[in-house]
Amino acid sequence: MSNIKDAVLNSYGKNVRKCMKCGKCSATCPSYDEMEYHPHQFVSMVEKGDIETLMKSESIFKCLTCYACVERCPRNVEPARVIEAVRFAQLRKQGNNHLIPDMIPDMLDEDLPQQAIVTAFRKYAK
Amino acid sequence: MLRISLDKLDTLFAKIAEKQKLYIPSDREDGSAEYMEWSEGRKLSNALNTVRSAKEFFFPQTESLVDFKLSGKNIEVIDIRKETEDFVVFGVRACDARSFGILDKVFLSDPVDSYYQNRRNHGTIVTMACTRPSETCFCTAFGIDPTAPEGDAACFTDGSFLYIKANNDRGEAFVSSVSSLFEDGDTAELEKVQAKTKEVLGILPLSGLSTEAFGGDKLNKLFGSEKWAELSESCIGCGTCTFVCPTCQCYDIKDFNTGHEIKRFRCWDSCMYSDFTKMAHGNPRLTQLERFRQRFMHKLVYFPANNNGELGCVGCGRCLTKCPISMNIVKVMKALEAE
Amino acid sequence: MQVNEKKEFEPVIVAFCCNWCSYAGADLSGTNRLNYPTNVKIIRVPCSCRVNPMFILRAFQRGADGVIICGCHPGDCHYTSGNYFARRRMTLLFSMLDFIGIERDRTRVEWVSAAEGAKFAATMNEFTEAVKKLGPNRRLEDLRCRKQS
Amino acid sequence: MQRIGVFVCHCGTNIAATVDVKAVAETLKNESGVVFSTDYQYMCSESGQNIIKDAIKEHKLTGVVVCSCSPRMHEATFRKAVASVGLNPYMLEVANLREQCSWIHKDIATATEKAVILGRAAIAKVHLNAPLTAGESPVVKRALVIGGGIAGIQTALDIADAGFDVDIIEKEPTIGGKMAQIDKTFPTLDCAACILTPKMVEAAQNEKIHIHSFSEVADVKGFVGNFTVTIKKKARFVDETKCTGCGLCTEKCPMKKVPNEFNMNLDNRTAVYIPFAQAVPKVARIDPNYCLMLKNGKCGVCSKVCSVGAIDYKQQDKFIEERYGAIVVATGFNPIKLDKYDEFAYSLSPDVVTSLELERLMNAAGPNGGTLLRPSDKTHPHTIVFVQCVGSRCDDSKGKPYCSKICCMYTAKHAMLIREKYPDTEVYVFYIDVRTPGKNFDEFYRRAVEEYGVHYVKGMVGKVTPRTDGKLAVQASDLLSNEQLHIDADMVVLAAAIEPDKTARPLATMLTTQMDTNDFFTEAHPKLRPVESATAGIFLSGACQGPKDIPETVAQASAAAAKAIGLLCKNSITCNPCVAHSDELMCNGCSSCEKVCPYGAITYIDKEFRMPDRTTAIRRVASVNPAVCQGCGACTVACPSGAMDLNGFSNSQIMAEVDAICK
Amino acid sequence: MQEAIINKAKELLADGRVDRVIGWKKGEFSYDITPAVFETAEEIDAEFVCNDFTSANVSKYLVKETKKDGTVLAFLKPCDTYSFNQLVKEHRIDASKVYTVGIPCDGKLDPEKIKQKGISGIRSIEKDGDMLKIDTVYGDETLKISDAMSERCLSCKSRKHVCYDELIGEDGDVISSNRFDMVEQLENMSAQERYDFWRSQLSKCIRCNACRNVCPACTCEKCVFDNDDSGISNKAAADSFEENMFHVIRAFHVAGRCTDCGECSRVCPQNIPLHLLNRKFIKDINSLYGEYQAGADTDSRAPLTDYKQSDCEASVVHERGVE
Repeated sequence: MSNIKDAVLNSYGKNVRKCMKCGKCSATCPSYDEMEYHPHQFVSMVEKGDIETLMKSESIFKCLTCYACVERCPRNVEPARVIEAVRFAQLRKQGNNHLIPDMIPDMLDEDLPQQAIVTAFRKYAK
Repeated sequence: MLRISLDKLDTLFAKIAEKQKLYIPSDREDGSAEYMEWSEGRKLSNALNTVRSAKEFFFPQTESLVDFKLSGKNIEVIDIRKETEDFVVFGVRACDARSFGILDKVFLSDPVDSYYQNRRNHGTIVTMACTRPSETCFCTAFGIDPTAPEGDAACFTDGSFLYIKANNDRGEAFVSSVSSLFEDGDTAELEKVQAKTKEVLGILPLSGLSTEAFGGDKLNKLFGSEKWAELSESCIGCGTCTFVCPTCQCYDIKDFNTGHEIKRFRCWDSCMYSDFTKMAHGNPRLTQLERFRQRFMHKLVYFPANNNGELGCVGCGRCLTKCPISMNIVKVMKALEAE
Repeated sequence: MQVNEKKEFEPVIVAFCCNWCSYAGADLSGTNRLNYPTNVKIIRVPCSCRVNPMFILRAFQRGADGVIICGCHPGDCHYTSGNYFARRRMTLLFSMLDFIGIERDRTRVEWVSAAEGAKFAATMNEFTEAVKKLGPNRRLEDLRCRKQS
Repeated sequence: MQRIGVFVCHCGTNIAATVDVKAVAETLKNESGVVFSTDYQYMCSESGQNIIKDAIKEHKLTGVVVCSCSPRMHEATFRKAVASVGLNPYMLEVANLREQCSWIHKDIATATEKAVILGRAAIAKVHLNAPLTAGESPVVKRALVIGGGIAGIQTALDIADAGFDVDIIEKEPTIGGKMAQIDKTFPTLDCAACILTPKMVEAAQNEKIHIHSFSEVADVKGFVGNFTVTIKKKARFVDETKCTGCGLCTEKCPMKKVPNEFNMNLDNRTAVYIPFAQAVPKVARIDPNYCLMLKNGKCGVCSKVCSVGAIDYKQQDKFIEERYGAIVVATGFNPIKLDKYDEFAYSLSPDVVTSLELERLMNAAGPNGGTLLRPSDKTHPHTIVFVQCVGSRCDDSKGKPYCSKICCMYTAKHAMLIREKYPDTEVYVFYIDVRTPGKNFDEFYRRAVEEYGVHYVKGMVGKVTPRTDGKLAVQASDLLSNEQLHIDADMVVLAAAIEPDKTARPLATMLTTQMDTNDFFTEAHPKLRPVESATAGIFLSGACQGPKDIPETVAQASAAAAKAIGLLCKNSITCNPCVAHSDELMCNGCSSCEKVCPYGAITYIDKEFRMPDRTTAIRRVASVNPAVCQGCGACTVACPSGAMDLNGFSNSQIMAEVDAICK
Repeated sequence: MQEAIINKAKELLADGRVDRVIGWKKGEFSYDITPAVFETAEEIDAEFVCNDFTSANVSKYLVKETKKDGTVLAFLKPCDTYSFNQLVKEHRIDASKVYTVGIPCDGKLDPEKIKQKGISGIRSIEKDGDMLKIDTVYGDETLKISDAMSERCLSCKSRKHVCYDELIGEDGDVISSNRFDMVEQLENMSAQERYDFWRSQLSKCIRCNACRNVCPACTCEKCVFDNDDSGISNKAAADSFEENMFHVIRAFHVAGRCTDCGECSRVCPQNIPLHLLNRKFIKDINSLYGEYQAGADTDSRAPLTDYKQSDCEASVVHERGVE
């Protein structure tokens, strides 16, 4: 378990212990209501090592990576990067496809650029 | 003349080193040559000269003279002099060979320097004739023939053989001690090499250097010369020239407190240093001009004044290559000569 | 002093202690009767920043086997900044000694406050042990100063 | 050659039990220079001291080594003893045989061996000791206080009370500082003006106190007891000595649209103005940036209406020089600028205010006469959101890394005052932590929650968006209930971090005092000397040293005053003789020593020297002021040529000790 | 290049901007060039030289020259400007009495390196593309220029002039050089290997003081090693610690002030790589306290007269990898 934490902390590259639990990240988050776990929880759960739970949660894909929390975090903890690290940990697990071609027709939107689909495959499929 | 094939040098060195320490010029990893004690595998350098001269074998850079020991409130004086063991310095060039004559005049004239004398009595100097003089050489200006060096015994080479010849009794003894390795041989090839070398000596850039303008009687003319200011202007006052010089013989005597005894030692000093000959009142030569002038006046005027006109330089060219700012006795001589 | 047969190597250790913290800390370890080896001899200096690299080299030249510099903890210097300067100087000096091949364990800087008598004694015990393990200082001593036994 | 006496103390059995004291005395007798050596039961006792004194006289000793307890214990005792018979007290050294030998070792043989070595080291040092005399420097009996806020005023009053003259330099036209702008004070809720203005008046009326308002420090020279300060009296275009403060000019001034800085620019003042009604000195000032006369040369109304002819459009900055014995720094603080905090919409909406602005909005002398109204539409706010730690405890470049300390308490105060006066107003306080250490502080905060019903929410405001309907949409997190809150607020109040005044840094350079990376002045010792700077004679008062509330500021102000009084009481200062000195003949003038001196004791002078070539040349050499130097020795190591050395701990003395130990 | 420099010198002398010129003077051979002061256009025409062998750093002479009356013109190579700046910073040179002209440099040649290739009896040396054509009494020789280049120039740190009143030619850039390679190589050796290396090098020292006397950072009125009262003065060149003490203390005294001009190694008659000691300090300073180049400016605080509360502890030395 600890190596998942290490892997996450390593790809995150900063210090989660700097968090002083002010909640400004969650206060600022536009996807807050979509999330089961909120940005400040991400930070504290990663610190505690409770990463499996986060990896299972849909919350990691709800983050828009808008970086509002990164911009406003007073301690330079930059929660979006924590979330990103957890997301990568999940994506790098073998055999987990979050996007398969069959799902595409339902999701298609006329305005959706072709490039977004390509990017989505790169990010979410193995 | 007695000769030995150059590929048998190791055998010769081994033979010499059987009975006494043998020092030969050998190449260092940085490319320059230095005298080193011979042991199996050490090779004779091809370099024209060593960085430091051979004077160190007789007048070491630092040597202890006497110890004082404090016990309670008494001072005990301990004479630490010991009889030196015999040794051979091989491969000394003609210029350095001449320098011993100059050093002898200083250390062996009354009062005799017993430390120096002790070493002189036990050291055999085996010289080596030059075959490839360099542009910095000017020994011929002092009447030295680098193809026929002085020393106790002299060696010559034609590229395939080493020839040997004794110059005095000590040399005879040395030659006979190793003569079993030598055979008598023809010197025709050697003479050719010597003639070629002499030809080169004639066309070296400094071959025309004249010593006419110098000597014991030139004191008044040279001491006040205006050239000194210009010549000494860029001197940084280091002791490189004096320490690589084969004829510089000034030293300082100092005490070193080791905590349990006092060691009185002497070490090379340099007239270029600001504290040279410092006395109770201070230093007699306050500026670099005076100190600079001292060195060259000593070699070109004061020494000959006291030694029947013999100049205190042997033209080895070490100061020409080693001075950090390339100021040297040749430049000084040329500048003063023009006066 | 009798010469024992096969005497164990007893290193000479010079400790420079700042008057305000470490010297007082050393006093405290005495007051508390905390033992450390007689090998350690303390020189009192006003501040760790008074310790000139020359003194350290001098000690080694004269045959010291280990030199330790003790001062106030960073931030607690009696003169506000002395130990910060000392720290830079000693770091660079020790690094240089290491560079020319001198054993690293012969030199040390330790911050000991006036209240840390126990730390002082522990440090000296540990340091003496470390130096003992290295054996006599042969690389830095001046041969002229070596004692003839 | 010294004539040295060695005195070995038994200290009862403290030393004698583990060290063979007789053998030590006997062995040390053989050391070079030792002419007398003895041992005794208690060297520190009167009879022990007499042994030393008699030996000095009898054997004409020039140096004394006492082998006893730690020099930290009895060095002073023995120095006094040798001085009493005419030997210079600095010709004595103590070898520490008790704390650093007998008490830590058990084996008599090795302990005795070590004791001899320690004795030898002391003897080796005494050989190189030189008589030292402590210098004296006179003290000018006048103090300077830089800054006229509550800290400066309190310090000045205390110093004046002790009977010393004291000058206050205030850069604004009036003293009073930040406290004058505050409405009520926590935790008692009494009115700030009611307790401050009497002190301001007291300061003005005290004949020992001289207020230089609208002035700045231009230059500081000298050292403890003897500072020379150049004061720049900025042109206020009104003759201070003539103006009666009647205020007629301010009524008649046609230029009425000048932002009023005293009210945090929430309303306007005139170009000629008196900052506020209780200003001290109550003297008008003309603002040259707005005055029509000074700008265009057309107006002159104030000059016409002034009955005493105090208006002087031609006034220039004036420089005066004064001498002081002590200087107290009380430069205070300012709230930080919030222009980097876009998320709180501070620059977008006038209804987002800082706490200090709220103070003025609520103050009876403020822009709304004491009624809390929204700055935008002057309506009564029904929902107010307070945000804590704006710029405090930040690890980024926007804010400050430290806790500003006062915000928790003043926010509780604001919340409580609002709930009391306007019970229909909902008040939310978003906090990260609530910090209330202080007498009656936590009770105060609890009252706000329990009795006044202030909503304290653990969490932070992430975003404030001004809406077209005039409301402020506040998006925040409530960490305890783990939800995101959306509040429609009428006003948002930001607890901005506080920072030292901008004038502090250049001042510190002039005073050669140290500052931390946040520009707070550094105290000489964080625990034991909290109101002194490391530079002798410079003291610290109030928030210039670190964030402080009023009671703490006043306490520190009085403490700084006490320290200053302690200095001013003396006619002269005895200097520590163990100070650095520079050998001018060897000094290179490179400035290395100057840079490491924590006290600014080293200055450089140009001096004429005779050169080796018999000419003369001007050389730059270091010169140590012995009154300022504290003797740490940092300079001696910074000096490459060894020109700088320390009395009492010279290079040669320490090396002699090293040699003796390693021998 | 030489012509432009000579013309500049004559021009500045002629219009009275400067009273003296410090530069280099021709020698007996093509390579033995001496720094010199010139006062007239005639002297300059006759003897001034600026070529591949004018390697001496003249900035230290300005300490002496600026004590005299009048203004002196100094021609400074990029590396010399660092020394000059550092001396100004330490108040050793009165900059108002110097007119500095930056001159370009693309590396100087080391005559000793040429001779060590066995080339003797040199009469002249000429550049030919990237080769040297050397005329000797024993015949013509050729040598690659890079083989004759000074060691210090092969790891040149900067071709940028950090200060000048005027510049001849184009200014260059700071070079990210390989100058710490050898230091690193030594750091990666074992302590015993390092000790053996330095003992073999330092035992060659003859205490001629050339390194100290040529060093632009060593401008002490009186050096501690010459001062009997300093406690560490010593003239003896004993084959023991005395050698290490001299060079370690000297390196420490110039630490944070040494601009890495390389003069010490250039002048050492025994070819001891003394610059490695200085570079070790520079490397440590850079890695422990942040990049610092002595002489790059005249107002920054030197690393040894500065500190940060967050500085590493001295134990960092113990924590390093190789033992």
